[in-house]
Amino acid sequence: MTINSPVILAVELGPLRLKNPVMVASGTFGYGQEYAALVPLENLGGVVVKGISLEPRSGNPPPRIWETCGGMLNSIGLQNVGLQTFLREKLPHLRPLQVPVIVNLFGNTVEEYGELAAGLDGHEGIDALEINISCPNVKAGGMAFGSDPKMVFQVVSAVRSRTNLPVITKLTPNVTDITLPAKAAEDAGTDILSLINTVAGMAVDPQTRRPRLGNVVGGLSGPAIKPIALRMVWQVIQASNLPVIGLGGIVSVEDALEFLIIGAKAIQVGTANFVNPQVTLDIISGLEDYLRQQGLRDINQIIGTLEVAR
Amino acid sequence: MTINSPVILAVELGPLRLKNPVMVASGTFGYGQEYAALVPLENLGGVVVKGISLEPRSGNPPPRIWETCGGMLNSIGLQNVGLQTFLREKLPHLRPLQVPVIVNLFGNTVEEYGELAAGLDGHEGIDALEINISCPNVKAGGMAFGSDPKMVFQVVSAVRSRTNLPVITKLTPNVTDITLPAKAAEDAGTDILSLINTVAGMAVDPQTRRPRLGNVVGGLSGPAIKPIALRMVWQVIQASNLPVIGLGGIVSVEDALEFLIIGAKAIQVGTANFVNPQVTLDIISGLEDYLRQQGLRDINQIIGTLEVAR
Amino acid sequence: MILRNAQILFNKPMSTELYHLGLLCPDIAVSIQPGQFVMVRIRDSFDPLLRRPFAIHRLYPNDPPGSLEILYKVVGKGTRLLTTMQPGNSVNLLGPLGRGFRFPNDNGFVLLVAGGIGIAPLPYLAETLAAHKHKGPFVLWFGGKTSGDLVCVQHFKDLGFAVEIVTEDGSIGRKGLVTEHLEPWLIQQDELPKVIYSCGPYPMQRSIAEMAARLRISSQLSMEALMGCGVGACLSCSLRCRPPQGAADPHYANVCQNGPVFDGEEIIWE
Amino acid sequence: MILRNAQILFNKPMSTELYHLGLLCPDIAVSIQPGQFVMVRIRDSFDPLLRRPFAIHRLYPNDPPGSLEILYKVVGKGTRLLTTMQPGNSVNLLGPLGRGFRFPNDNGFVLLVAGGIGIAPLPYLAETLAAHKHKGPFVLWFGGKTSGDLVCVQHFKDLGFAVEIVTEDGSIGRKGLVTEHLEPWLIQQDELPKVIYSCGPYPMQRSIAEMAARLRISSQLSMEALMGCGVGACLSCSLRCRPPQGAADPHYANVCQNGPVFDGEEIIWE
Ligand SMILES: Cc1cc2nc3c(=O)[nH]c(=O)nc-3n(C[C@H](O)[C@H](O)[C@H](O)COP(=O)(O)OP(=O)(O)OC[C@H]3O[C@@H](n4cnc5c(N)ncnc54)[C@H](O)[C@@H]3O)c2cc1C
Ligand SMILES: Cc1cc2nc3c(=O)[nH]c(=O)nc-3n(C[C@H](O)[C@H](O)[C@H](O)COP(=O)(O)OP(=O)(O)OC[C@H]3O[C@@H](n4cnc5c(N)ncnc54)[C@H](O)[C@@H]3O)c2cc1C
Ligand SMILES: Cc1cc2nc3c(=O)[nH]c(=O)nc-3n(C[C@H](O)[C@H](O)[C@H](O)COP(=O)(O)O)c2cc1C
Ligand SMILES: Cc1cc2nc3c(=O)[nH]c(=O)nc-3n(C[C@H](O)[C@H](O)[C@H](O)COP(=O)(O)O)c2cc1C
Ligand code: FES
Ligand code: FES
Repeated sequence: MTINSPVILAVELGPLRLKNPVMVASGTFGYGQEYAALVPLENLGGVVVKGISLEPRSGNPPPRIWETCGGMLNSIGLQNVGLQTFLREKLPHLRPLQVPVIVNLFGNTVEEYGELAAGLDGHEGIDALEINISCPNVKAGGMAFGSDPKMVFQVVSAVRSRTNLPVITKLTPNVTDITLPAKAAEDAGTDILSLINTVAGMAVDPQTRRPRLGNVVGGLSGPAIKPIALRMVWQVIQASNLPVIGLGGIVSVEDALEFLIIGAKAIQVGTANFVNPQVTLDIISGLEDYLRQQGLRDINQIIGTLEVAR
Repeated sequence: MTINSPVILAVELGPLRLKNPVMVASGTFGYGQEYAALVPLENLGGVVVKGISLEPRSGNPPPRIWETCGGMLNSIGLQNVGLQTFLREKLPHLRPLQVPVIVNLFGNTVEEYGELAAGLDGHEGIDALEINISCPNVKAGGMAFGSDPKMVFQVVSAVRSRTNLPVITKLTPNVTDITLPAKAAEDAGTDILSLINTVAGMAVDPQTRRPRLGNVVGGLSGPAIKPIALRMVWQVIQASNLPVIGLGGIVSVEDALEFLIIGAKAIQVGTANFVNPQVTLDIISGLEDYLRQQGLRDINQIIGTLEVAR
Repeated sequence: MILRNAQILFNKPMSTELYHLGLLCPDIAVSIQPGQFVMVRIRDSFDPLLRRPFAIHRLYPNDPPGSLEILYKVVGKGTRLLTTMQPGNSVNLLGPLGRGFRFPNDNGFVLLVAGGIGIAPLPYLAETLAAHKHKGPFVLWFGGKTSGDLVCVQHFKDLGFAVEIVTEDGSIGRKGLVTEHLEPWLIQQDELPKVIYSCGPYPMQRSIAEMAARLRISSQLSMEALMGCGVGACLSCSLRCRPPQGAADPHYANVCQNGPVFDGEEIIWE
Repeated sequence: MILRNAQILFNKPMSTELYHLGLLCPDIAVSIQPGQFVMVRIRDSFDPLLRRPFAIHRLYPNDPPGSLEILYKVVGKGTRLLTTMQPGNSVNLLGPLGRGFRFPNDNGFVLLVAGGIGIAPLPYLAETLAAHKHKGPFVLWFGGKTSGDLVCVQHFKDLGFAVEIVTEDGSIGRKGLVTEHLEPWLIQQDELPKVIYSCGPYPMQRSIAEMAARLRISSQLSMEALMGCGVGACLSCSLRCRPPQGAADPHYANVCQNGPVFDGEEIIWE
């Protein structure tokens, strides 16, 4: 295997085919345009846009982020332009690109999830839907959807019944047993699972004795949470037959490899985009280098190859 | 308030009185002797010793730790000398010291917890028991005790009925709703709650494609988990009337203050002892400095003073 | 928008808290405008995690070509770490970012206002305005807690600015807050400026905006917010603003993208 | 056990991977024994989080007084970071830690064995043994992947050691592994040493222990393990050992406390 031998990075996740397993995570890459000067979107395995709701949302009062050791808390409050503006103003920029576009969506009720799925269905340029059942920073209901398997089943069923697009269900880590919502989503007909969303957290300013976030509690992301994410992805992979997208704290090709080796078919990069906007490009070329160094030619030869001595 | 005015750091946690709110966490300070050359134990608010079981345990196969971003994973596997050796060889060194000694304990069954409590009761030099219901790295049962409120109730009841010592119940963060085990422990008669224990996590070596830990899954500790710990302590404080000891990722006086401000009556320092063995001394003097700088004279004037705008 | 390693040319303390950081980064130096900023990754590690936003203090086109200067104040973990960096080390820059100061065609009275570290973006602005050949007068009002905060004053004088100083402790100049002294002074001038350019803490910016509204002049205020990405991707850096034309509801603007320089009238003050 | 900031005196690359780090730390220099180690906090940040264990390579009692030297190999995040530290910076040391090499009263044949970076603790050991006025012969067997791994050889020669070199690629000395060549050579010697002192990778240490058992000599092996605390408080650094006298079951020893130097016979090899 020489330094230039071609290697294959393409992966299949049920109905979704990606030219490589490296996507950008919802909420960390805007609607795909913001980083376009630095990251040719067509080089990515996929782009997941900021979560969309039926109506526009103005989000939480600032401050909305706080840096922690190896991570950050956010309580954006799911600010977004709403379905109609997304379709009218954001999607047209993405449509011409040769990159799978995945629309992340969330509702306040089960019905809203269904309506959103219907509203997004049939629009050229959308390749899959990702259901956010897990955002921990919306006060009413946000916590409950993802942590109650019955609600997960309802939400995923509502989306499944209103779209023919591949459906990804994105799980929250704020649960005792991650395999239960995973199973519920599988039973409700999701095609793919992605995890993890942010871990609920908090910070306080000792000088003012006030919470650091306007919303008090927010979601922790970044390298600090990677060991938690990896453990949960591994639990889900052992419990489910569905393809899994792993994310949470990935900042390097080594991190991406950890998720692939335990069996994730693809990964998403979130917070690391802020630290190094070109990190996804580095990871993609790092995967190629790794394969060559290992004398392999196809990324699928390393997916799910964890060796557990026992 | 001048730079030398005396300030009061003493706190009361139900039946437990501490000269200051800064303790060392179980498993990170051995049996109290290991750091004695650097930390006069009598300066501490309390010493929690490594978890004790009825019989000695040899622990998990190495490797037992792995460093992560801002944290570390451990799967020590609750290695310990066992009750009898503890009483015979370890306690006599601690007994003469003017510092509250808290014995952390765990069993494989509800009955074992009760027997341990009985075995520790009545020995001079033990000031409280801390029940570890939460260690995530023992394969059989370890996860279940702490995450099932019914089991928590049984374990705490078993201990409560066999000892007159103050009982602290130490909660696991690996649950959907931390207030449920907290309530169960309260109902079963615990005097104090402490949280959090480690967060279940995992890491993989991309070169060997093996888990970094002999036990595959381990417990994440250190500054990476502080936001999670703080959020959970806050949830428990709002839901319970018991005094709460906050821990998880504390490395500085600012961190300690965050826990006290949200209402923890005391704190424990774990992983940070490895990074800076004298961190507890720094935190204690830092608390004094903070009080002076704020023009206050008693640490109780800042406990539970979080201002939430609303 | 460019991502580049920039070599540190110098890192000089001006006081215990203020440092001049010289960086070699021709690609950014050639395109950045007054009031725009860069996001700095101080080192290749994840503690601290996020980039830190800094304005461009001055450009030095020839010394060496493509060098730029940041003035930073030590306030926390990141800036403390920055003080340990030495010539030869490098930092990573993302920029130019944001919308900088706008220049009206008017050639009259140029008024700048700075509070504390708010002086940071003004030298580059002042040089650019001076180069625009405004008629003048050129005036900088500069407020600080104490005399040590008042750096770079000579540079403004060299550019032809009159510098009016205010300190909270009265250790130099007028005593009190800039905003107390500025309005009475302004009213006594022969003419009013069309625009006030201002950078400083939130309460000062609010007072400037209110004063500008009373005097019916416009204000260009460089605002701060906690930032995740610096490019409009994360929606962290919100500032409540009046609805854009046509829209009904007030909305959150992104300081990094719609600002950092806002027209005082856009902002809904708290 | 002492906790001290130590100023960096020098930080010199010996090859792309190996560095000599000079530190000023009189309190530790005065008390540390050959084979003991220090836990180094490379900088005041939490990434990397844990301290890194390093042996003492040499002491320099007079140059300046109280200085010590570490030989480190760049293998990961912490050691890579260490290469960026400059004279004038400081690191934080915890030490002396662990149980070092023991010296029998015997005055005969002194045999040291090093594999790769396992050379690190041996110069200080060699100096101490030489000062003990052993009769000799003094021999170092030193194995590496390639010639570039073989640093400090001259220093051992200056101390009166014969140095036998083995490289895996045969670029210098014998070709292969130390453990292949050592036993046949030993058997041909007039006498056997009472003890073999060895530091190197796990498989080498195991071979040395097995050879020592065959030849009925004892071995003192400096072992490695991932360490949390370095002082026996966390039980991370386990090494499976034979039961201590009286006890029935094998147990996990702490490398940081019961070692890092173990008698080869104590260890249960995997
Ligand atoms: C557009 C813009 C331009 C700026 N230009 C300058 C400049 O030229 N010179 C200068 O000294 N400062 C400037 N600041 C402020 C500077 O970014 C902060 O002082 C710096 O980020 C503090 O970092 P720290 O790690 O030392 O502080 P910490 O308090 O430890 O930082 C913790 C977190 O809060 C953020 N933060 C803290 N204070 C501020 C602040 N005032 N504004 C935004 N984020 C903050 C940090 O970026 C970090 O994410 C500017 C801010 C903005 C938004
Ligand atoms: C008692 C003792 C003495 C040592 N003396 C020396 C010495 O004199 N010179 C030298 O170059 N090396 C020595 N080592 C090994 C040295 O500690 C590691 O190479 C170093 O910790 C690697 O850190 P890193 O961040 O560069 O590597 P990373 O692989 O990024 O480190 C990740 C984690 O693994 C640990 N680790 C990695 N390799 C080792 C190892 N071989 N042993 C123990 N922990 C490891 C690190 O401490 C850290 O916790 C010694 C180890 C021990 C136990
Ligand atoms: C600022 C920010 C905004 C986010 N917005 C969304 C969102 O709209 N929908 C969603 O499903 N996840 C959202 N997330 C979660 C991320 O997609 C991702 O699951 C999480 O950050 C963990 O990955 P990371 O550690 O790589 O960032 C957001 C995360 C951040 C940091
Ligand atoms: C090496 C290690 C061993 C531990 N052993 C125990 C134990 O025996 N019993 C227990 O209740 N908690 C144990 N813990 C958990 C700590 O007491 C503490 O709850 C956790 O590490 C979080 O705090 P920290 O982030 O300050 O370390 C251990 C933690 C570590 C790192
Ligand atoms: S900092 Fe991310 S949108 Fe402004
Ligand atoms: S490193 Fe903690 S016991 Fe050895």
